[in-house]
Amino acid sequence: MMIAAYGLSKFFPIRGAFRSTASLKAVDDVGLKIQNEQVVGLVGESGSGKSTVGRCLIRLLNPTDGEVLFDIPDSELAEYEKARAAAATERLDAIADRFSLLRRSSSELRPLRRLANIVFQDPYSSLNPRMRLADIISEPMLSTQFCSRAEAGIRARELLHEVGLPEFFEDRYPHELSGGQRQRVAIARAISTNPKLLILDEPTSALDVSVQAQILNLLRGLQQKYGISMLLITHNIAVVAYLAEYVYVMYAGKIMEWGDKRKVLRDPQHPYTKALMSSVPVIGETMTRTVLRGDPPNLVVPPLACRFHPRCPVAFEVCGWSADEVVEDLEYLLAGKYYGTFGDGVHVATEGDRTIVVQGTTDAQRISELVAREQEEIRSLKGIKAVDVTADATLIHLHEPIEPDMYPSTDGREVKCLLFRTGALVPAATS
Amino acid sequence: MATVTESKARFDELRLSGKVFLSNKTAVVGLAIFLVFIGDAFLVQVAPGVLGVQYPDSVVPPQFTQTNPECVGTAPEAPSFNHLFGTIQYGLSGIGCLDLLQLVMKAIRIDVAISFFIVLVGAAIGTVVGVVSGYFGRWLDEAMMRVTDVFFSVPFLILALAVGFVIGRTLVNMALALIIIWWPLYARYGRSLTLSTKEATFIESARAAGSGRLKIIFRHIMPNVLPPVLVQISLDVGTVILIFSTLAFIGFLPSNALVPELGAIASIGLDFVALGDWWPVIIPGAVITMFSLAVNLMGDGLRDVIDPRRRS
Amino acid sequence: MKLWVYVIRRLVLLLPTIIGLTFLVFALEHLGGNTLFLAQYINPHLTGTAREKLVEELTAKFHLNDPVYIQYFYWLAAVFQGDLGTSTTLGQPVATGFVWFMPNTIMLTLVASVLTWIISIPIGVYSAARRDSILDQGVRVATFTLYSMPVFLIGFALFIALGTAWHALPDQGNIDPVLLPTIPDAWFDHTNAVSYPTHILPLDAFLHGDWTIAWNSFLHVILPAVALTLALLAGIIRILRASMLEVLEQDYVRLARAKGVPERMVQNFHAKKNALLPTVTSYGYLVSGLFGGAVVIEDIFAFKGIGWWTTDAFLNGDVGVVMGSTLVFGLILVVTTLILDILYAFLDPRIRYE
Amino acid sequence: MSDALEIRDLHVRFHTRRGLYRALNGVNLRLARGEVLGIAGESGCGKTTMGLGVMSLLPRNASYPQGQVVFDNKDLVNLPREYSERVGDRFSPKQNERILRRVSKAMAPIRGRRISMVFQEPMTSLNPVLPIGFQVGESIYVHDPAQLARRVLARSKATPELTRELVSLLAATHGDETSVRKFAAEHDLAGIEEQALFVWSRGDIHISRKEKAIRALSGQPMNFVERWIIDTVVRARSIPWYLSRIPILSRIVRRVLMREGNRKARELLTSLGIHHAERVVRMFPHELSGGMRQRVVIAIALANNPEIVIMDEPTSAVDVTVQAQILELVKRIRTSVSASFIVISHDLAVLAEVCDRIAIMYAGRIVEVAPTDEILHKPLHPYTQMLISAIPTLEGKPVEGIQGDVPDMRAVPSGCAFHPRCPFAFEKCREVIPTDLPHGSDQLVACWLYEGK
Repeated sequence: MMIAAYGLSKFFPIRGAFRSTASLKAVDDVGLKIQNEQVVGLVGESGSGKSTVGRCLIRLLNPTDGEVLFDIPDSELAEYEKARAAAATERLDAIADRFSLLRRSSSELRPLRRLANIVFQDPYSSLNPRMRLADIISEPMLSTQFCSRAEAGIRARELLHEVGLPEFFEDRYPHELSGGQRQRVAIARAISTNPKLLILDEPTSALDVSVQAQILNLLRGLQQKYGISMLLITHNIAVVAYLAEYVYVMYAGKIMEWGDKRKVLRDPQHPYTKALMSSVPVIGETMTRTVLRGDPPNLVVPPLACRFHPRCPVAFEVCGWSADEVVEDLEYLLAGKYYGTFGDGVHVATEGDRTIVVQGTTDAQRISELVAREQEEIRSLKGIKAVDVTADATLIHLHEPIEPDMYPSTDGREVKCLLFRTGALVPAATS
Repeated sequence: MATVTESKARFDELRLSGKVFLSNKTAVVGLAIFLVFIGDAFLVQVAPGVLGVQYPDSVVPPQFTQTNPECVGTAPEAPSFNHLFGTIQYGLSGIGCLDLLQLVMKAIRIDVAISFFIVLVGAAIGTVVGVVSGYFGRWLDEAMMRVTDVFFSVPFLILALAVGFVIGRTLVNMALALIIIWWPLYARYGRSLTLSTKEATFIESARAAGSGRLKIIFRHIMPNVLPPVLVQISLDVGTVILIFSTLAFIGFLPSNALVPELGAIASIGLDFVALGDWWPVIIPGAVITMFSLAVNLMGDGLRDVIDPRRRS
Repeated sequence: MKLWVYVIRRLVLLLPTIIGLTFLVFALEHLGGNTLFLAQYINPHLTGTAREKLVEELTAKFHLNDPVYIQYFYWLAAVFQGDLGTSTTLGQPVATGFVWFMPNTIMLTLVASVLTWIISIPIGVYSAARRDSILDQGVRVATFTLYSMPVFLIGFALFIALGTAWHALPDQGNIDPVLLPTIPDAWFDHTNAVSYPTHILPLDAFLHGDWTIAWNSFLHVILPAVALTLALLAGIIRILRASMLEVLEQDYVRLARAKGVPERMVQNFHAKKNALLPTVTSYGYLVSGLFGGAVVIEDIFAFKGIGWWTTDAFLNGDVGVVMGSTLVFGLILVVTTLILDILYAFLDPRIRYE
Repeated sequence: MSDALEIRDLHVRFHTRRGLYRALNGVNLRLARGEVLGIAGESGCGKTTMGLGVMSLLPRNASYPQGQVVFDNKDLVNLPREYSERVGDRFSPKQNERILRRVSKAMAPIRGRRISMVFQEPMTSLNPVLPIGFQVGESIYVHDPAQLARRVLARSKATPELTRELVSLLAATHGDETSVRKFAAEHDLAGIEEQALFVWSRGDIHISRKEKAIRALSGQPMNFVERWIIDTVVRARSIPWYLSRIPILSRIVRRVLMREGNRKARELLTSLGIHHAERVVRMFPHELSGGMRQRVVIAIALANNPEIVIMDEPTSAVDVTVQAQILELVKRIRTSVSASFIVISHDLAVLAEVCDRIAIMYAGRIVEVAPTDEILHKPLHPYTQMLISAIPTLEGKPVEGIQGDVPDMRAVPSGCAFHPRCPFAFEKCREVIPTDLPHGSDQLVACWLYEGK
């Protein structure tokens, strides 16, 4: 196994008045594996934490929590996973001490930097404007003592040739190059120390389609020639479809689904993956799409349980509806569509986490009817478990949310959605 | 073939920089005036005789009791063909009359040299502190920010007075006092430049490549921080000379120190204002203005050169 | 981020600054041993054993034999009680001097600030909106020159032109000396030339209904105020013009034009407020220059504010006054910057920092 | 029926320190009424310049040496073109700025009212210090202040009896527009009809709530000053000079009218599917997500029922799921609004979804125009063919890049600008600029390969 991450989390502190009181949960409990010589895609929208995962994997950022094992034999990894399942701390530590990237000091890390490198999205800011291309490409070789200065110079020229640039470019400065050419230089730098793993962070999103195709083909060629493992981080699903074998789908800091590319893209299981796939405009196809309402959530206070539930078109009872979410929709309905039934003077408020009080009406019957009628459209109403009456108000009780896990599907992929929980409230895969 | 296009590209960049600077007419004028000042300072240092300057380090000849035969009467003379800038009397008793042009020529050397000295030393200290604290961040950065906050919390002229009051009123101490108030400016500026450079992913690339902190600071951050700092230096020389001469004018330099400094000369001229003589104050002031203006205009042109928006 | 969080954070940051400030002043005062500090309490003509005895007494009184950090706390305690030492030139406690002279300085700087803003906003905005027009070029030349002039030259040019040469305006002091004897003792301390109750002569005369004095002393304010305004003006116009030019190239201004908003409204509504915000922040730095300028201007026009008092003290070796005004000017600047920052946060709907 | 807009041989150049940047080199394009025309091309091919050029919003270093933009039988760029023709090579941005100021004045009644534009970056195209309601309402305030005044006046004149009558009329006719208009005209309540119809057309509230809202449109109290201002503006059909130029008075006038502008903004935003519009209009741009901001910008563009809407990369800066929302919105408004659209994008797939016709741009020229289906399935120009084959698909089919880079527009290749990258280029391509060759009934292609076919 090239790299395997378990329970990777990265929280960024938010500055408050005195010290950080809250944190942005950019990556939360992410697991990810890349086999030797394999290309794995990590897809997600902006702000989903996919770039943070890439940076944490090679310790450009120190994760808040989790474990990253690098270049570990499969047998040892199996051992590790067994120990992990059994929570055998000692055995865990024994293996992790040898393969964990997070347990390395920065001096121990330096030789390992030869084996993994990264290519960034913006080719304009990823090359130092005040360095010659030859120096830019040589930097990793010299910093990791991969070879001598003289050899690095020769190899830099070879690498320029390898990525399809003329050798005399070695004396140029980045601003003399076009975006595509810069990205080629960034790739040359990344592969200069013959790494086994390459993190590609949106390698083509700043480029035009015609140039993007050139870069994709270059990457594919290099991968086939040298057998580099790659993690391809991108928001463009078509790019993943072109290069990767496996794909992870990320949303709001969590992995939602992962599996074989063909299966995930052709037949997505998770509601988010489905919506994502249907959002991608495809040439020459007019389709009916699931348009997600709203925007990705605020990760300082993420939604309860499943982070996708507020936008999920099939979210159900236990997906994580909070009292606030239900109140907002209920209020809107009572004051708008059901104004005729309830009139003025109805006031909805939360009472604790799981209870809602509707002041001004004791007509539980009508409210239950309303909930039953609207809950297919307005999913938050699904969270309502029971409607009670007191002397002067109506009490609404909500279901307890259940945190989804990664549930293995029959065809080898895993989906983080309660629909696939065996023995769930609802039969698996309703749609 | 390759090398030809290569050097041509390099040359084009330089030529473009020149073109951007030259297209700013006022900057060119500034440069010309600046060169006149530098030339004067240089000549006074190397060969004062060429300009007819004697005793470049003192306002008056050493034996200043000796009456100057050129002087007629005790009143300062207004600018005339003989004395382009007019004359002033040193001491109201009419002990000696001094040609203001000569005095100004002497003073320019001191003013230009000291303001460059102040800004360069201040910038060197400040930039290093700023880059280091900006790069390492955390408590070091907090501490640096709080320290500079304190220096910023006193109006600089008053801080300079207080420092001078304590360490003594000499020319060198005046420069020291100004360095003390000047470095925090560069610490802030260097810090903010470092922070924005740190944002660029090439720093992250360097870390991914295994480069150490020192290498990142010297190979990646410094080369990107220095050009704007240099422009700032060129602009600040114009500001420092203003504060410097103002301090001297207030009386930072005791009048018996006899330092030929433009502000100090203007304050000698102060004695004649009651008589209705304007030139002893206005001319040294105007010379300071000329220099400051020249430097500001030039700095403006330099800023255009490094501004990518102006280049396109 | 909410506004109050920002304000609290800003206030918290104020503390180390103020502590640092007191520390700086204390260090300056005690840096060169005790002589400097003691000078304010000892008659320079006193010699021999009498002097030694006095030194000993004072050393004990101010705990000068204790370790420096202990001395600092004694000093700080004294400062908190308003004891800033004694002024040898004034023959009064330093704190009293500040009470007397501060109002004049505050008036001068306030008047100059208000004048500056009133004049610079329309000029800066119009000059940027009509980039490269004759007017803009004139403004640029004028501000560039003014910006490059030392404060004393600005002051003196006015002094000579309007005061000495044309006698258009009075140029020395706070009031015509001829009028001094006519001021009743009831609200004027003739020994120290201090008026009551506000210590601002035109205002006090106005309060007491003495129109001659009020008018005359008002005339004395004009030249220093104008000189200070000129010294400050160029900086603000330059910043405002530059940020206005930048704002005028923003996408949202282009969208306003695409909406068909007339150019006049684009400038006054869409661009001006956005351009003023960064100008307000930069004004924090300019305030430092404003106080420095006030020192010089007061000196030139012999206008009795703390600036004039400080330079006088500086030249006459009056340590208590120099150190005291460093501390006091420092505190004023800190508070002014705080107010400006909060004002900025209040004006900008995107309250964000760091 | 004549075209909504015609661009004839439009050239635009930018005078930069690095030389003359030839952004547009003879663009010919017709926009039919009611159609949605897509413009596709790589970055730097002049798409955005064309959009801004039509609006005369180009910066001051842009010159128009040739060409016309004909809208409503008028040439929109004749002033700057005449200037460019007059000075030739001695073009000066400073002089041009004066011309631009005159153009702006001349364009003011057209911009935002008859032709409006949506910009690429929703994050920067809204003013950070003005509330959303102001920014949306303003587009009506500057073009049709009388409309706002009429709305206020109508509410103040309407009696409870009249609004009750209006409710029953709406109920009886199921919200028929003409009868409501007739009713408003009969009772001298011009301005109330659109408010009533808006409430009536809302799908998300109960009928009794609608009735209540319409009944609330009556008897709005006004103080003396407000009444005077509103009356004056309604009578003059615009803001008379003495109300807009006198310093303090103009402020009061703006406040009075913009209060109504805010109300109108609420209606506009609600009709674009924004919930809680009454909350949104009070917010500032930084409080909204990218997708929401783009809706606000679209609302601004549609506020005055323009004849042409130019959308410059409306979805490039937002995520796929939000892009899907915006695309659905655009599809919806193109059926409900009578405007013609020009949609500029680098993403052919986006254009394919919303456009009737697509024009492909390369190096400042249109190289191919055809109905969407033709472009996608029968592309003629080699560039179009290669562009389509470069797009990766979900099936992961092999992609082909185009060799080389976009040409430097300071030194455009001779002849067909695409010839250095074109595998089919022959002698003529290097020397002669291809003309637009018609192909079939509705396809135009600028390529010598199709000469004589």
